[in-house]
Amino acid sequence: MTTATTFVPTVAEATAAGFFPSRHEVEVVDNQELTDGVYRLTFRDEYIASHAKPAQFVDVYSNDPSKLMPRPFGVCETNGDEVSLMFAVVGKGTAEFAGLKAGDTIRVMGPLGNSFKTKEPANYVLVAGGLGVPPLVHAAQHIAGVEGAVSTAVFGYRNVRFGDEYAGKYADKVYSIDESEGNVITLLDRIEGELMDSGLKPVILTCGPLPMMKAVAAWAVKRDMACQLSLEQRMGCGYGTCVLCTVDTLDGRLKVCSDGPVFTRERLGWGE
Amino acid sequence: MTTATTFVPTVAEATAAGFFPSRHEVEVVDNQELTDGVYRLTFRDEYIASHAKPAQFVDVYSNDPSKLMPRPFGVCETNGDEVSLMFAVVGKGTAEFAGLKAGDTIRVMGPLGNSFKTKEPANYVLVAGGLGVPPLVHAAQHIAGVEGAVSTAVFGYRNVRFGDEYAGKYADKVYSIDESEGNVITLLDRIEGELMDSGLKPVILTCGPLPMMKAVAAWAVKRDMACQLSLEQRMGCGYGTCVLCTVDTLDGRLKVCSDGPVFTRERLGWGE
Amino acid sequence: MVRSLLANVWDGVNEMIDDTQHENLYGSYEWKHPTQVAGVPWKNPVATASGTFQYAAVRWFYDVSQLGAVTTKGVSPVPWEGNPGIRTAEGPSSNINAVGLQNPGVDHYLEDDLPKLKAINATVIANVAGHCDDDYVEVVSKLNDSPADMLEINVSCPNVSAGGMSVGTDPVALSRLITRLRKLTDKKMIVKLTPNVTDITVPARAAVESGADALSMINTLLGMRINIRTGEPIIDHVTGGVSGPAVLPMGLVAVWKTRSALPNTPIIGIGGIDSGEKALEYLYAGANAVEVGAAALFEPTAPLRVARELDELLDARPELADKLAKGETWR
Amino acid sequence: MVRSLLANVWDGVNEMIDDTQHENLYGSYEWKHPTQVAGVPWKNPVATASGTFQYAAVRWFYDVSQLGAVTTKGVSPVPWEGNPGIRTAEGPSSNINAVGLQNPGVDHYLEDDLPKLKAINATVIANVAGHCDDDYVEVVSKLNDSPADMLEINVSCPNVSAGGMSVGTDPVALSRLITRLRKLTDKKMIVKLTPNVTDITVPARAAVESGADALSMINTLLGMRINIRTGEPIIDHVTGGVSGPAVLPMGLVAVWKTRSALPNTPIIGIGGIDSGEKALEYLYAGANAVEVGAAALFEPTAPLRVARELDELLDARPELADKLAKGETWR
Ligand SMILES: Cc1cc2nc3c(=O)[nH]c(=O)nc-3n(C[C@H](O)[C@H](O)[C@H](O)COP(=O)(O)OP(=O)(O)OC[C@H]3O[C@@H](n4cnc5c(N)ncnc54)[C@H](O)[C@@H]3O)c2cc1C
Ligand SMILES: Cc1cc2nc3c(=O)[nH]c(=O)nc-3n(C[C@H](O)[C@H](O)[C@H](O)COP(=O)(O)OP(=O)(O)OC[C@H]3O[C@@H](n4cnc5c(N)ncnc54)[C@H](O)[C@@H]3O)c2cc1C
Ligand SMILES: Cc1cc2nc3c(=O)[nH]c(=O)nc-3n(C[C@H](O)[C@H](O)[C@H](O)COP(=O)(O)O)c2cc1C
Ligand SMILES: Cc1cc2nc3c(=O)[nH]c(=O)nc-3n(C[C@H](O)[C@H](O)[C@H](O)COP(=O)(O)O)c2cc1C
Ligand code: FES
Ligand code: FES
Repeated sequence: MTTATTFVPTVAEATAAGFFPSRHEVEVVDNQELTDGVYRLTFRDEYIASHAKPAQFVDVYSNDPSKLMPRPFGVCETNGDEVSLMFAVVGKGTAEFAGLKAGDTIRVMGPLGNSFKTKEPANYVLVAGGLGVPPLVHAAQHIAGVEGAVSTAVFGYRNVRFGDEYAGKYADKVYSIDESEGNVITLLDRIEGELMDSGLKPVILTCGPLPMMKAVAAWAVKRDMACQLSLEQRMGCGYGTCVLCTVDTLDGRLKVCSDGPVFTRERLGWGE
Repeated sequence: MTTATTFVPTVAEATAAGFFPSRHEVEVVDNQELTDGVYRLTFRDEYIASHAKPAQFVDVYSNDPSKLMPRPFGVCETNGDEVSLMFAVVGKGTAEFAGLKAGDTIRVMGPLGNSFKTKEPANYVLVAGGLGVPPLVHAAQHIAGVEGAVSTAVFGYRNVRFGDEYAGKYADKVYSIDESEGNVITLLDRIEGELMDSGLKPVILTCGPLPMMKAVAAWAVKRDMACQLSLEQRMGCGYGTCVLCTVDTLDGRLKVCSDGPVFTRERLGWGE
Repeated sequence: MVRSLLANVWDGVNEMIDDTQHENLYGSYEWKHPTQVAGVPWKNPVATASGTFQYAAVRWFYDVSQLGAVTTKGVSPVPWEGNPGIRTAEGPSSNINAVGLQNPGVDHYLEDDLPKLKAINATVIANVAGHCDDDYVEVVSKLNDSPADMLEINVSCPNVSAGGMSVGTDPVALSRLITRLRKLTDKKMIVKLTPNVTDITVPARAAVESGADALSMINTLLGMRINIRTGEPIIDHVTGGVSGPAVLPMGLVAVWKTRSALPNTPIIGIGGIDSGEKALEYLYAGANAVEVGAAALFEPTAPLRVARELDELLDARPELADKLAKGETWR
Repeated sequence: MVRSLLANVWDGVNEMIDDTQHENLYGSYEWKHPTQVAGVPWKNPVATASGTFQYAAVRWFYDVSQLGAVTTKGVSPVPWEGNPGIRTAEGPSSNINAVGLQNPGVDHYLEDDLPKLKAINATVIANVAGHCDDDYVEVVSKLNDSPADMLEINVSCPNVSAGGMSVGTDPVALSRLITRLRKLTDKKMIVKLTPNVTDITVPARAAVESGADALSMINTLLGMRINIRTGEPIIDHVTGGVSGPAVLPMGLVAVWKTRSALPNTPIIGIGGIDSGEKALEYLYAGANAVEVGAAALFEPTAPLRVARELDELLDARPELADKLAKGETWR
């Protein structure tokens, strides 16, 4: 439980003692544009690389002191002491991160939140839309190491299929579709028979735009499949202290950052 | 009246038409620490380099968008298309500028303000204390090109004499003193005979801490010498639009940034 | 005494720049999206904010006549010297100012600033300051016969008629003042409100019911900084007015609440605008137009840049642009 | 319903970190400069601000017992669900929040949060929320028998007893409330004031004259942002409270003015503190202590870092440090 990165002085001792590292600076190893406005950012952080579980996220902080709020991104892949994210430029923070180059530094905190449950042997069906892809690539990477489990990626894109290559490194099967052909439900319907015949219980893990996730939950409910959903919400802190990131569940208004981001369809009451 | 630097898009045309360049980005050519906490920063800006007159200043803007106010610094030296400043680290902005390296960019605007009047043949006595030195180095540089004029630098320092080398390139004589020996008045008293005998009318140009400048004005008044003083005041805009930088003069409350920074001792009513 | 305030701005610059080139600055620009404030047409929805624009200083940077309007520094019946000593400090994403309304007086304004601005065809909003009701009365009477396009009454100055508080914090005093001023002028009268009140819709309503044609908001928020070396306030006047990006959320809420309370009153949104996008937020909050203040301190050309950026952003928002052109608002 | 608010914070983390190591976090630190607020000793002048600190979330980062005090999230008589939808937006150097006081209620607080904090020897300030006077009465009565060290009454919630405005904006309603609460408890009672008023010294005086032992200020400023893609407010509740560095000048002026009006009242300064230097500005403005709010959102360890930085800065300021230790203030 040591880390290769430098932390703000006050947490140095805590980190040495094995406690959770607060916001700290890391080095950018690589940043590449995968397709128009979508980037894959890699930084060095042994702690996050060795602890992150699928659907856990990292808060990334702007280097501009007038933009204080954390920007959360799902961990996409880890490799030794390196952590990769994938993000789309949608505002000021992501526009800044798009300009990061190898050797630059950026402040991060993580891994944060709960994770997809992937301990049991199953056929994990990784259903993602757009920038929901990164946590499901990480799920594929993780599941590749789970005894008796396989994974089937089902990705929907606007147009360019920027995530298939990465999922393909780990998933047993990768299906994808773009808007001109349909959406993830089109794909799920197409491969339903195959999923049922695989001999392993299918468990859906999903992340993407809200309407897509609601449709996926409904699809799962109809087939009585397990379904874990990774949600998004605007955050204040990312670590559970401010109650700014809530989502309505059957258990009340819960925090996406620490009660989530993963919730079961039952807990959300979706698709019934 | 062209410039080698890039301007914000809206002023590009104005600049091309020969108008005054608004805030714009320039490249840092060099930044060296002269002594503990005192730096000499050089950037490339053909417009400023070719127009700046002694005591005119440059507004330097932080690269941190939460620190918006301009930091004014007197031009210290120009060389081709390069402009050098000298500054002391006294707060957040100067701490940031101390970290600038060759190749970095910084936003500036200038040259701003009026200047020392140095057209007439005279022996210009350049009296500076501490960070009042930079504009007087520039005055020496300028006077070196004025027909029939000579200059005598009289610099007072806390300890390290960081400006003598630069003044020595241009001034006909350089005298300096540090706190352990006395102050600029000690020096002025010492060289008074020499100044009177030089055959040229002595004209004092001065910049430094307020008490020093008041003492210099009093010294000049007693000897009926001309005395031009370059003042400091906290600024809002640096170009005359906000009336935040006033000083009390016999003509009323005037703007240091555009009515000054240079005022005659008569106008200030100092030393009478 | 304050005569030279507007004279000798950069005597150095005067030598360098050939004044005849002025009309070339930026050549001409066809504004695509005009607006109207209380029936007065503006070339575009962006004006300068009072106190952050002086023609003599700004003319070197851009053609000020291209702005939607130019709001000039508050003028009083006689010259005011303002506050002594240090007048400004910096806050996070903000400026704090304590000018104390230094200005050369309304007569100087009528002889110098105003004719120069009208000569270049600028749309001019004359901002009016006063320390008592009679001050405002005197200035408004004089401005009524002038070529100023609109008047903006700054009711945020400390005012004896309101017991030393600003008239803008006391709806009764405000009603009395605006009722009196209304009788003195046919010019469109904007009342500029302070955010330093419990509920800005109260003075807003008082102003409109007493005859204001439009409202502008916000003026600065009260603030201060302390020098930790001395333990004393940085500004000699101790407190000052906070402006700049930091006040954006407070300015937006003032416009939003006032728009909800007064659906038909023209509103000029002010506070923290330094980009076309932020100007657009004000228009979506229900403003007819905006003013750019502190941004011009840090970047002289900011008002014109904001106007150009907004003109582009409105291209993609024909419904909003349409409403503005007709003098209507988004909400 | 809101039970799990404090449970399961990072179930992932729980697996990773051995809880027994907790007491090692930062080892021990000898605070050199304590303070007192209304006679209650604090290890140092830095506390957390209510709503930005939850033990279950923060304990992973540092030993919270080392803080001057820990102010907990506002508690109400019963669990509150808070506002639905998007609750936050960003401003320049600020956060805007519209939690709507979601909290699991005073009973949960007494059973869970408070005993855990007292078990590690933290100095605890229990922040109290209410939508009507009876809400406050119920919570304060229950807290009176608890081990909480001080109470902080948040009078900035929208309140039916004050006609839907916050009690903090109406000195009459405020007096009535504080007078009633004073009879219910011997604990030191801090009244936390809102800056969204014309003159903060009016409610300040009302609170003190009705029995408040101390004041804390400022709560958040009203603000909002708009999404320029949709033209609609980002926060579903439309408006929220602005906090973070941007509000520093407004917080300082509130403390300064209140200190001038009430020379002997203990004051806790809040607003925009993210460094020891900024905390020091509040102490020079006349505060006895400070609270750190939004900074902890962006950097979890900010409160302890600020406390350590301040401890160093006070070394060079023995006169100020002396006064604080004795419960006196700079002004
Ligand atoms: C748990 C989680 C995981 C995420 N993973 C990814 C990912 O892997 N790849 C990816 O591209 N995006 C991801 N997002 C969305 C990503 O956080 C936003 O796109 C990003 O914060 C936008 O920042 P900005 O500065 O460009 O936008 P701005 O609009 O300038 O940001 C202003 C503020 O709003 C917040 N914000 C804006 N949009 C969103 C949003 N959709 N969700 C949450 N906060 C938002 C920002 O964080 C910031 O605090 C994730 C969001 C969450 C909650
Ligand atoms: C006309 C003029 C010429 C100057 N020339 C030089 C020079 O050649 N070399 C040099 O070292 N210094 C010079 N100064 C002083 C220099 O501007 C300040 O030291 C500098 O602005 C401090 O910035 P900061 O961010 O480090 O301080 P901070 O305290 O962090 O700055 C906060 C704000 O206060 C302003 N401020 C703080 N101190 C001063 C000051 N003494 N004068 C004016 N504004 C101040 C800053 O500009 C900024 O707006 C000059 C000042 C003026 C007015
Ligand atoms: C230096 C300065 C001087 C000002 N003077 C005036 C004034 O004379 N009259 C007035 O109504 N407002 C004055 N203001 C307020 C601005 O017009 C504007 O309302 C405020 O600064 C908020 O806008 P901003 O954030 O864009 O600066 C002044 C502001 C500044 C920064
Ligand atoms: C997310 C959030 C929640 C808050 N909740 C409360 C609360 O429950 N009770 C309260 O009195 N103040 C609450 N506040 C206000 C803070 O305690 C503090 O007064 C304010 O944020 C200003 O300080 P800052 O600039 O350091 O954040 C909250 C602030 C934030 C950011
Ligand atoms: S973002 Fe702060 S609790 Fe979730
Ligand atoms: S700094 Fe604005 S007028 Fe001098």
